[in-house]
Amino acid sequence: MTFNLRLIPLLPFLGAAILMLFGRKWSRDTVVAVAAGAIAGSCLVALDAFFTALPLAAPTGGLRDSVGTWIAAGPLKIDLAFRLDGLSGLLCLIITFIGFLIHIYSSGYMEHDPDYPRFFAYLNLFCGSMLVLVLGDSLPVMFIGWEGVGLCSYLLIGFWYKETANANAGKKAFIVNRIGDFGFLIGMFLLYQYAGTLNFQEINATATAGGVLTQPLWGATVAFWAALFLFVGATGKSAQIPLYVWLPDAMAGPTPVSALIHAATMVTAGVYMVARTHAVYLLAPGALAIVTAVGAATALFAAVIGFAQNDFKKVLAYSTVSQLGFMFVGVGTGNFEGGIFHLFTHAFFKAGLFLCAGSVMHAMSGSGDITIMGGLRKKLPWTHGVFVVCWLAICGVVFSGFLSKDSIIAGAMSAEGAMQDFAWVGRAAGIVLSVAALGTAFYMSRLYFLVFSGESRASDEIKHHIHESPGSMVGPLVVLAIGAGLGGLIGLPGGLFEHADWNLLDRELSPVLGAEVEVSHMTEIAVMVGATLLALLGIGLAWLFYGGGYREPSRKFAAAVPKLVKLAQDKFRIDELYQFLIVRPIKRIAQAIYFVVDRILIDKILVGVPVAAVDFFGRLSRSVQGNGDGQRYMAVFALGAAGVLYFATRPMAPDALKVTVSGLGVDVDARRGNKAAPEALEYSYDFDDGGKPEVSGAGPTAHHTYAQAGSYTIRVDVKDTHWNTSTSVKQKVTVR
Amino acid sequence: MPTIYYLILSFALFLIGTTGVLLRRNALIVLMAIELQLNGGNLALIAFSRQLGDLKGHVFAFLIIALAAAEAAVGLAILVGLFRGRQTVNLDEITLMKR
Amino acid sequence: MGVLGWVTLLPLFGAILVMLVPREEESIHRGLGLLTALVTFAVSLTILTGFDAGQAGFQLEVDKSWIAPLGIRFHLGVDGISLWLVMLTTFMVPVTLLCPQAIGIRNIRVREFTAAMLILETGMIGAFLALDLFVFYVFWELMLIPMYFIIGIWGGERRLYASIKFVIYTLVGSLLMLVAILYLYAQWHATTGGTSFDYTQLSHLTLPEGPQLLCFAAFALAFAIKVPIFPLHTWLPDAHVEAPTGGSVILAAVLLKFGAYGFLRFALPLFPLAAAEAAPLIAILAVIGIVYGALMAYVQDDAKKLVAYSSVSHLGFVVLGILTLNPTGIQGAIYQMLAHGISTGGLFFAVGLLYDRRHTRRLGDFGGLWAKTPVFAALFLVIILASVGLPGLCGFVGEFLVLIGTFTANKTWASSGMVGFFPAPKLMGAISATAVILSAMYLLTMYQKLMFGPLDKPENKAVRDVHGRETWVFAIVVAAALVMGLAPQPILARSAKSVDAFVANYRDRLAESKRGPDAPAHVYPALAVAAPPPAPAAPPPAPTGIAP
Amino acid sequence: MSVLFPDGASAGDVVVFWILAAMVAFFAVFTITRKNPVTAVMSLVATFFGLAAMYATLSAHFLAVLQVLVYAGAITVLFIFVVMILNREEVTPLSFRPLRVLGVLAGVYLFVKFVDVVAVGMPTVVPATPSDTFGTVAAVGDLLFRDFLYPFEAISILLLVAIVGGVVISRSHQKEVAANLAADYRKQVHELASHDYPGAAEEPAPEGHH
Repeated sequence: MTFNLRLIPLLPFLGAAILMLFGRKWSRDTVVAVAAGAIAGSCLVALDAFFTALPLAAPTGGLRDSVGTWIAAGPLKIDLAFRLDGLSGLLCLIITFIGFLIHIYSSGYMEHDPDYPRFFAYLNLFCGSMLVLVLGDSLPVMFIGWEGVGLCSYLLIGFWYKETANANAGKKAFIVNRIGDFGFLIGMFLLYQYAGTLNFQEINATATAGGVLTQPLWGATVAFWAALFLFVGATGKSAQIPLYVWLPDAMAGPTPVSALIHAATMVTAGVYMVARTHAVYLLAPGALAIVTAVGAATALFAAVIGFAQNDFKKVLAYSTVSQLGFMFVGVGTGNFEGGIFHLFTHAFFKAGLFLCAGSVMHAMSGSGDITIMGGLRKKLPWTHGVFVVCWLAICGVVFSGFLSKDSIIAGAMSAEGAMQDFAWVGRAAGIVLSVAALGTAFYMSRLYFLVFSGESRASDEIKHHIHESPGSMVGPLVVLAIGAGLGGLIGLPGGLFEHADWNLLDRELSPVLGAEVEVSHMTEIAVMVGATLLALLGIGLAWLFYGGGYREPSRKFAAAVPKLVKLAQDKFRIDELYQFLIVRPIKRIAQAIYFVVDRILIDKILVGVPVAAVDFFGRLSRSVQGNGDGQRYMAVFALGAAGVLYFATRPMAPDALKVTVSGLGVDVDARRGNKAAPEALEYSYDFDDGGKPEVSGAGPTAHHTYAQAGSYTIRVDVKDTHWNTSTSVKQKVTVR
Repeated sequence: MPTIYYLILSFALFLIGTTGVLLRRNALIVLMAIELQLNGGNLALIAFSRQLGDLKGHVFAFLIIALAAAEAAVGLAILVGLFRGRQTVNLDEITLMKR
Repeated sequence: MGVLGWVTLLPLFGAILVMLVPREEESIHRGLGLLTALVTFAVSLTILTGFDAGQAGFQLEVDKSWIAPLGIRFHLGVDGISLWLVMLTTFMVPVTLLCPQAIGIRNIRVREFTAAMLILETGMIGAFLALDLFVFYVFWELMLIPMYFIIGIWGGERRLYASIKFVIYTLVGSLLMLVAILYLYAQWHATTGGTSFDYTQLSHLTLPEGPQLLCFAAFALAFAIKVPIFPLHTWLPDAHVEAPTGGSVILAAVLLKFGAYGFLRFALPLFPLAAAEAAPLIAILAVIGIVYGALMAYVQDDAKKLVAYSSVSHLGFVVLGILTLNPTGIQGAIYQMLAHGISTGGLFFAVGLLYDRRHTRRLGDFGGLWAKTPVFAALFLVIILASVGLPGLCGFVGEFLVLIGTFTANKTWASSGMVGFFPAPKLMGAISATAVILSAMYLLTMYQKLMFGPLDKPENKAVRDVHGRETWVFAIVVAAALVMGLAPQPILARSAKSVDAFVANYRDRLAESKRGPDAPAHVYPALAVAAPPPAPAAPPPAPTGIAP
Repeated sequence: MSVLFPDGASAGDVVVFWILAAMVAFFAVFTITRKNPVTAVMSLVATFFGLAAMYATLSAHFLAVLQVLVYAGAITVLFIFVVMILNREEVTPLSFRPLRVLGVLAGVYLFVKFVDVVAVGMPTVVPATPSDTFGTVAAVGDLLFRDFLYPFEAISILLLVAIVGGVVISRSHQKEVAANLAADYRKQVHELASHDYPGAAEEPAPEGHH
């Protein structure tokens, strides 16, 4: 079953390209028209694909659209292919729909910004990349989107690049994400090395018990390590411990960006990826346990930090981190549907909350400091209304948040199926999450009360400017509020009412992710009641502390444990810790190496020593040939020639004579080595070295008999008649 | 006359030339000495080609004469240039080749 | 004279023409040089069209006797490995000559500069195409001289130091290589009685283990210096920093590739056994180089030096990919060479532009330029990201393939009984993959210091955006980066066959020389003994000796 | 019969040879020992004439003529001119520095050795008188333009280069130096004028890409 899926990401890309090339010359309306038009177009295509084409193709693994071979080398072959099934389709809808809303919202929010076209170009680019990410049919294609969204978030965080702080935040986001990508890549390579493919379907097909992925590696299974490394990538993208630090800083970007990228879509990519490769994870309960643990820890930790933040967007940022923790517990406990469900609902209410934040800051002339807000209920009726809905949703009182969060906790409570002997981690996580949910309710309510209830604490001229936002901003807010309110209905736990078919989400996802986790009605209901009570408790506490502004208890509390509050406000100084432990050491070490190894060791020693040697010999030889006086060169040359001739023409005399003594007689052999001497040589033998040779003009050997015993010196002259040169050898002998 | 006589003479010429090149201070004379050396070579070539009855020797001698002419031209030009620059052609004072 | 001959010699003719134009006519020099380079590029396109991707061996061969008594032949040929490197050369040179900053701020002797560039191009193309070791050596040295002048005449303050360092480093390596070449020549004579420097013949000569190790060392040293591999890299930053923009671009884009190309074409096929023994060491050095170069780049304050060190890091990937000795890795290495040529060339263009505007390269002297130069900033960012290795841009494909190749290095070799000849593939791959993080760290830091932040320095307020030819230069580079990132397949497809043949041949040769490590030098496969001295009529057998 | 009068040689040849040999050797020594360059040149000419005659006896007619034309003619005239330009009487013509004297001695040694060897090795018979055409212009020219065309061309190019080189080296340089300075100055002015940002004038190295 094919469908022209490539259109879905292509349209936003085109929009981005057009805006980058011509945007600067166009009017703002044209720019918005192009940008929003592009995303709307891909939204329509996605709807068409999801509702008309997919139902026919769902059983066969969904729609596939291959543009062609992207990379093929050796056995490796990667198609640039897209796949749309229930899972990716759902994500597509979220991205395109919310993306569209946020384009509209931005047209109002960014009204006064000179870089209008650039902003929308980035937004389109982001939507395109995100769509590639979810539609990618194989890990590398997903990686294109994965990196693309990272890039866009980098660009959009640093959108107001004149502030060094923003630029730094952008850089931080990108680099932290790259750390995650490192894990992603390693996981990808491991999968390829063993499974021999990078295509999701083939991987999930390979990932069977007893398959290649279950063979042992480093004390665990391949699947475990692959899953773990992939999860590192997820922690980077989805801001989990330990790589969450970039997300709060990312709030430096324009608020619509925070809503779209850093709340609704990009940060959920990690969750999506885990769900995509669920089969691998299901092979490795250990990995699942780690995912769950990290998720739970993040959820609680971020919530605690959220208590003490005084910046509207920072609070929301930490709440995002915390909610992402929820989702990871969902996927970590094998309850992939729960995770995706929460992703879905969270996208709506968190986007809504952020846009409210934008609207509020818009009204507060750009300030996001909640300590000077308050009493905005009447001033911003629409915003307030939307906020209330979203707030209740995230607290888990209204449908969407309520249902999704419960399904996660319930799933965690009954995770034996997926996590086998690690099920206890799931249960523990469930309990932690309940506490985190309480925390969520508390800090979100704190936010609500401090911002909207009571009287305004703002200075007069700010107060004077406060006004409801334009329609282009309120419209999207309302739509999102509706989504946040009723979005949960798609995931009704129909099982409770013996109507499994009510659960639309399950119908879409089960073909992809396998059947929903079995949760007994008992747990289900218990969790629902418990969670709701906890949420209400949290809201109550918050009212006690902050209802209508800072109340006694909050001040008392702050006074009681100032250290703790300060610590929480400083985000437990994790950033400083990283700086101290990682960033600075790397720089220091690199600098040290640079100077020691490069400059001194290599350039001075390894190079210097040979240079010195050459220099030395150079001087030596120069001293021989003199000082640039040509005649002297000539003389040396003549000497050299003479020397050569001399040594070349000396006859070859033996180093030592071979003398054999027999009685008084001696035999002398003056041959050199054992080879016969050339004819041209004349030998003359002077056996007593008396000046006159006894034998002369003879060959290389001679015999002589001494008159009486004694010791003599034999002297042999070798003469070369041709060159008329000679050498002589002496040797002592004693005869008796 | 047997070739050997010519050969010895040619070598003698070469030796005289060499001595001149080595011992004279005046660059001009040194150039002349070099011409002597070349002539020594020529003589040998021609003597040999006579002995072997082969004209190639003549051809080479011819080439050497041309070369000598070229060498003289350039050498003298350099000399003039040097003289213009340093007002001397005394080789003891001309050590440009030093490093 | 086949098309290869023309591509090789055209720039030389162009250089002669340029030299004939009187010194004052600088515009004519530029125009003539650019025209020549463009014509060369156009002609080289016909190589591309005439090239048959389905064939592993050398194609479009030119084979003329040059110095008959020594059996030296002017033998050129192109296969999937050299094809794209030649294209890269003919592509980058015109772009460089198009760039107004190519000659650097000491804007003197335009005529000589243009001529030097063109001669350099001849040298590079010839060295990529040469199939006669002697001819290869000639071209190899022919590259050295113009580059020496380019650095030494048009360079920065310490140009003399840099140029001398460059020449000495390169010469040390290449002279040893010459010795090894002559040894091969002698061995060939001793074994077959023929006299030949012809690669297609000598590549069938199997030496005993000892000589192999020595010759491999000689070749490898020359190439390792050129790449450069870790401890031999320090000439690179100096040369790059001092060279004029054009010099840096060509140096990074093409010259460095000869190291890797030499390994692929000569060092490995000629001495399989020695290569296999040295492979682990070189691979480890390459990995060190990857991390080392990245760390060094991270602490540089001079933009050009930073880019230079990033080259060390990137080329580490190339060497690593080659030594995985499996098609994926080698394809990746080749692709990484091309990508690095484009992206790093672009980086040098950008740095050169900034230097030309501000006469400083200290990152601290810049800041907030985006406001002044939006177009440049955007193009520059794309180049940076290409260098960082963002998928969709050229940098990613190469690194990705190399890493895949590294992870599967031993898997491919298990079949030929060489399990574990590649040390700890997973670990090596993981370490090299950290470059993903580090490259982002240093390049983005640089970009931020240059482009972002407040525009506080008064000199920067006057900086002018790209205009005229500059815009074209950057647009071309960016376009190339995008195309190579999105559609690598056409390139990979054309080199695939040759690479497969390379691996197959290497495997056989290795097995064969393992059989008799101390057997006397002999020719493999045996039939090649009867191979006639190459004549245009009867071309010699394919270099790989194996029909894939 | 004796070393002076090798057998088989006609008396005339012997006499002519010894006379010419003595003359050549004498004037050669004279050349390198004279203080006055003019004398030196003159004795050089004498040497050349002697050699020319000797060539003739070796039936190298063409070369004999050439010797007179080129050496005794052209080259000597060159020397004369130069001598006129820089007419320097030296106080001590010879400089007996140890190394150089050693060099001379080495030369002598080589000479002696050489005599030794050829005395042993070379045939002492008189070579047969060659054909009449031997060494004629026609014969040499034929060889030169058939077998030795390329060397001939090469040497002619060499001569050309030598001439040009001679001119270039010896002509005075003041003019072009001045020209270069002027050109550089113009360039600088042009570049400074063509800057596209203020404050560039102070820059040490001017840019120029327009």
